[in-house]
Amino acid sequence: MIVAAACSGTQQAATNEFRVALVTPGPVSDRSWNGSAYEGLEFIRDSLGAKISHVQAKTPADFEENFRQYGAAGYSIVIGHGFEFQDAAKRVAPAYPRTVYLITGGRVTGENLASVSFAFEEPSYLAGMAAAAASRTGMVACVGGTQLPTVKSSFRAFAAGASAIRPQVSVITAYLGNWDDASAGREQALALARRGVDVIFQDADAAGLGVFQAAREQRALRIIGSNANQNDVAPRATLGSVVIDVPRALLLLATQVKDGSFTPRLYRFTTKEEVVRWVPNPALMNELPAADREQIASTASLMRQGRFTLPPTP
Amino acid sequence: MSDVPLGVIDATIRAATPIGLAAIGELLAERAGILNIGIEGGMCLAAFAAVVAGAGSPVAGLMAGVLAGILTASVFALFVIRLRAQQVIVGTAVSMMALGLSTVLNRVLYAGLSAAPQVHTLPPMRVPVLSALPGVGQLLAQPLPTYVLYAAGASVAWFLYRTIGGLSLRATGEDPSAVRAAGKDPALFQWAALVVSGALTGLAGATLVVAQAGTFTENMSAGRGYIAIAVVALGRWTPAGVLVGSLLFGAASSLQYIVQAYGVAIPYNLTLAAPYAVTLFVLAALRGSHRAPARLGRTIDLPG
Amino acid sequence: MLLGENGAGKTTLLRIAAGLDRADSGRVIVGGAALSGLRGRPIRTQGIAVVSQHFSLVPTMTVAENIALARRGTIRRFSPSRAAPEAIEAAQRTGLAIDPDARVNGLSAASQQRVELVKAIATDPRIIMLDEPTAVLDPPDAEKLFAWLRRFVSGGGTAVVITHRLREAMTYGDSITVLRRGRIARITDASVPSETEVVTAMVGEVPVFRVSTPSRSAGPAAASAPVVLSAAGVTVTRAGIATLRDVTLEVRRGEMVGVAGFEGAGQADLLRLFTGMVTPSRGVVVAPEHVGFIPEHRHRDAMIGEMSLRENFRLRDAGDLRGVIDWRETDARTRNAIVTFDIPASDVHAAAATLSGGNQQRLVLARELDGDPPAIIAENPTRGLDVRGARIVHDRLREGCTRGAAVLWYSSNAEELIEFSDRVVACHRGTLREVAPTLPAIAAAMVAAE
Amino acid sequence: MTRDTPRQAGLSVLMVLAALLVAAAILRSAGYDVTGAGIALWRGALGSSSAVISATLKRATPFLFLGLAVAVAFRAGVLNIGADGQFLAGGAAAVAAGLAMAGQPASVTIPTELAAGALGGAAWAAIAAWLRSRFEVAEVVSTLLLNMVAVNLVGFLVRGPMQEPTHAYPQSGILPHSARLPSLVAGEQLHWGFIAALCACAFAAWSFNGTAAGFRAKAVGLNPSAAESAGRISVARVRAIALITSGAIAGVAGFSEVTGVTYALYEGLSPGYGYMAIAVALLGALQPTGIVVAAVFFGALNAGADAAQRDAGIPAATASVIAGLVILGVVTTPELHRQFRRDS
Repeated sequence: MIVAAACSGTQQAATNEFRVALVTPGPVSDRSWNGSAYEGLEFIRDSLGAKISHVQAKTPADFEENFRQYGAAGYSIVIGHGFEFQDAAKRVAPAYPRTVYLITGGRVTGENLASVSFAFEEPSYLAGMAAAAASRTGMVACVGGTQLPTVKSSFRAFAAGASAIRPQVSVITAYLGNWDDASAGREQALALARRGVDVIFQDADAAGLGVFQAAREQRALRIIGSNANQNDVAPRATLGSVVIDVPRALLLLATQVKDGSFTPRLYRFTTKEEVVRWVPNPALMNELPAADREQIASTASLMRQGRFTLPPTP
Repeated sequence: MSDVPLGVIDATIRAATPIGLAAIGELLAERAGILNIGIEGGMCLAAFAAVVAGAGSPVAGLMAGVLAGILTASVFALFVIRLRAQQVIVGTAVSMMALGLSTVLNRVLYAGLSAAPQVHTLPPMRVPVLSALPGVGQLLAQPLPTYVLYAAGASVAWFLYRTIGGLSLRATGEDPSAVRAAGKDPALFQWAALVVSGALTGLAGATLVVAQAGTFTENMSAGRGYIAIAVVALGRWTPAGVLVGSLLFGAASSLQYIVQAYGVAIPYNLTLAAPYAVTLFVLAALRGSHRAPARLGRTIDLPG
Repeated sequence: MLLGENGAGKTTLLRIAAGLDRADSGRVIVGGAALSGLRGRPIRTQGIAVVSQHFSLVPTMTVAENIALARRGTIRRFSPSRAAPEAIEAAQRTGLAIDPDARVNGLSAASQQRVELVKAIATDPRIIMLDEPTAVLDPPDAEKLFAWLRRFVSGGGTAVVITHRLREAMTYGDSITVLRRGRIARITDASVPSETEVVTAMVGEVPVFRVSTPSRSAGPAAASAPVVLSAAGVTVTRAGIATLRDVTLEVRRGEMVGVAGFEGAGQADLLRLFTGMVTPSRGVVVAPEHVGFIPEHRHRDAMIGEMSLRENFRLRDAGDLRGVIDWRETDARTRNAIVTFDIPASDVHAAAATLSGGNQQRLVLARELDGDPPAIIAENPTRGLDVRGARIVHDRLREGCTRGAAVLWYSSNAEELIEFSDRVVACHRGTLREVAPTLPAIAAAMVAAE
Repeated sequence: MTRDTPRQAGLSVLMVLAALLVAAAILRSAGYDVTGAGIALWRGALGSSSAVISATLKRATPFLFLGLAVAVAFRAGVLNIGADGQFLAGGAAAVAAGLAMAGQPASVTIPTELAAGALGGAAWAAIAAWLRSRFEVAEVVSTLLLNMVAVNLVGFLVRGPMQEPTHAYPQSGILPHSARLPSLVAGEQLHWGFIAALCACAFAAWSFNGTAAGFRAKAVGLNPSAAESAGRISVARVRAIALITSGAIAGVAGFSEVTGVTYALYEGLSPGYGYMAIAVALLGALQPTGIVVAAVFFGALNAGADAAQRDAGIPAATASVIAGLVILGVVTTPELHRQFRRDS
């Protein structure tokens, strides 16, 4: 039985059906990082007629198992949605050559392994500019769930953007320690507000909803959303959103896989591809000084042309 | 800057409210000899109920949370009292069920929505006259559950120490056979304690939604149910102690927010661990748990 | 008044009568109505107050709280400041002194007994049932109690009192019922019989123990044997109360010394002195390192019901065990014990709880006698055993003695003590004195001493 | 034990089935495809040798160790709720040791990692034991709080002292091959940790009854006063030893997970294994054989739940609802059996 098992481990079910699977590290109900990936999956189903499947993998131990199961079942694409999946993907991909493994937020590549990275820094930079321009106190802040590489680099870009508009602005960074505790998100936002912060850039998924709640209570507080377009979450307080159009990116790659034009490499989506973008809330943009608005607009157009380079981070 | 201390106190009060509510409930159960380690799940299910009903009005959300809490506690009570199963395992099981159920139902009910369900939060209630005081006055404008917490603390204290029923309930946790010898049914006190405890746990969960976050997120209780158990020990099994304990824990966690807000250069994971470490430290400094009810966690022996 | 030796069934009868336990058959009639389905239900509604021998006080609560616990109501007001005067008021009706603010776990047995009595009285019962109320009370308190009971009875109440003390029964009782081995041995009007008559009814006249012929050790020879157990001028104090006062005792090799005494007279601590479980506050105790000990409370102190026979066998000195347990050896010894002690067990893996009480006791005995310890201490070892079971206990203790062990044992059955002991000492309120091994002498030492 | 055991086991199976039916009813009313989910559950857990080996048994491994760890403490009457924290401490220590031993042969590295894991877990539990003996802090509270501290401490380690060499990701460096537990079956994920866990259970089965320490712990757990009086056992000492041993086993679970499955220290290494382990231990009646059954059951349930999510879109949280229901069903069996027997 053990010998048979050894064979079946790498045996892929042969099927011509186009099937796409998604593995997320968190709940797809967060309407943020994980939710947008699920939306992308549905997008692929509707646009390409793919059969889809999703699983939420709780621990690093589950990652590899789910990758293998999908590989063995003959899925065409398996998306691991987060940097944390890259080690597992690197181990599993060679065993299932007919499946393409895609890691979002990672940087690993292989025969049938590609990574997708989002230039989250670009819109974050613009968000930082807008934040500094909107701030009356000269203090802005970032609130993250946990300190992940993408979160960290986007916060860095945010700070760079803020000081590009107001060199003396101070940028505070805080982490909640999880992505679920909305009440903690609110508390952290209130503590920042009391400190004098009046614009907060949140990247804490579900817990970030608490940051919006704080803005509903503190009229002076402005929020910048992330991942999805969160401008409607608190329309009167949301300055804009740093959007990653994950569905668009995923669809783009899935289409390439389907028609055979896909090459496994590191894909980087920037403002130029309109996969990441800064979506301001027009209703609040008028609050910004006109000169600043112009500076933001010109930086944004540089980014769209691909002619903008972020200042190097220390 | 001068209102920073007030801000800390205000944040402390807010952080203490859900923990305190759950802890006062757990206190009541523990004094009756019942250790419910699964209030975390009850809290989360109640939070979910609150967001569902909270679409109507925040108060409806509170009521729904209370009901969900009572329901969860009743299931627990049925198994530990009527069916005499071990409290620790039933607590674990009920908590797992309630947590899972809140997640499954959330997916079922709100999967189609593009945004998270939002509810209106309770407005702060100003204490007449006093809230007009400069400085401290601003502390006297809290949402309803905060006042309920202190009222519940006072009522539980009154009940435990000033009524015959409370006396019997305390005796149930110490020596149920003495209660039976006095012609009373110890199981009845345990049931009552658990139902009230469930109501308070439910209120704690609902508070997270309708008084704080304004929305529901999966696992949003984020360990508060477990903290409540520690707070009961921290408060040495007295209502006043539990209130002080939950404020202490609230202070430790609000300081954690402040530390980050002031950009103090400590890795955030360490500041996040601080409230728990502080609690352990205080427990050690208070020397111990010898004041725990003597029969805590044990099934009542069958009579005769 | 209900009299009888230990295990005669007094407590059981009382608990059934009060509705605390359920009878296997028969009915309990209170005030003309059958008491049924009351197990675990409020007996207080029937106006019955019970004071058990085993206190039903909450140890961690104050006296006033314990007394208030018996009151009915849920949100009825309880005020610690008012409960104290109320408790004192209730106490004053009887003349018994209590400290309402003291915590029960810090009180002496006598104080706890007073609290228990006041608690019962405070509920204004119609019927009051007391189990050994005076076992630990001072004589003046006992008198106060009975004076109150007389007033209670003349006011239309009914009182049932279980006691060991003949004097009490005869002085204060309207009628005396003597129980022996679960049967009523005698019902009589209190004023009629003589003390000896009642004592005989209690302990029995039939020489049931004479089935085996004990081989007594040669008295004079034993006197020159080395002393194995000795206590010199020993005083033991617990929670400020002396349970033993200036006690001196020597037990020699091959000697079997019996201890007589009512419950709470101090013999429990006397026996434990030699096992190292009780340390004297004054005086010197000498005992061998290895002492076989058969405690009275089997389930609490001697064995673990959920464990198998062999595990219980192995439990002795498990604290000193190292490494791997040689179960084969233990099994062999356990099997040997099963045979020698006639324990009806299918195998060594059977749970000890599946054995009857008597057989459990044999198991404990077998374990403690295993390895021929130089000293054997037994506390009421035949309690609750039938004739055959008791015989095995006697034979084994005697055998140990013949082999050269020093045996110190306590029994609540005076006749048994006389039958099998070389010497008898009587314990009374913490003091010890040697008595002649005759029934009247022992009865006198236990009764007349009061 | 007694001749009632088979009947009780039968009743337990009935209760499990009843629990599954209730779960199915809940899912059906929520609008899910219950039949599809059932089939997926079966296939994912037991449907193929690969499912059994790579999913069910692999997932059972931490439950085996942790269930055993909890049982060791519970048997002595110590409520160790902190297996989760001890697991993390052991995992962190094992990774640290493995990385420090880079270049050494596996025969040296793996035993060192094992020892480090056991020590890490034991040390974390020893804090609770010390708080008990020195400050009378109840284990149920201290171990619970120590879990929270451990989770955050791991978060700190993977961003600070133990972060991987590029300092980009919140995880430790990856263990070299010589520091990994080899897989048991080529191409499958099951690793030698599973065999180690079975051995640990077998050893426990023997030592619970065969050694003086196991015997003392049992006596203390069942009846401390008789243990003290008849056995002359120091109850406090036995309990402290049990707690620290329990921590060491939980630490070994951490070792097995990082060296056999994840090959690095991550945040979120445990999704609350320590709490589920309480259920495993108690469902297994604190007996090694029972723990093996319960651990494999939990492994199968989790593996099956993932499959049900993949194939039928059932939320993974359903597994915890089912697990809760099953536990309630099984723990009720003795009492139902008792009442049943009394009535008949």
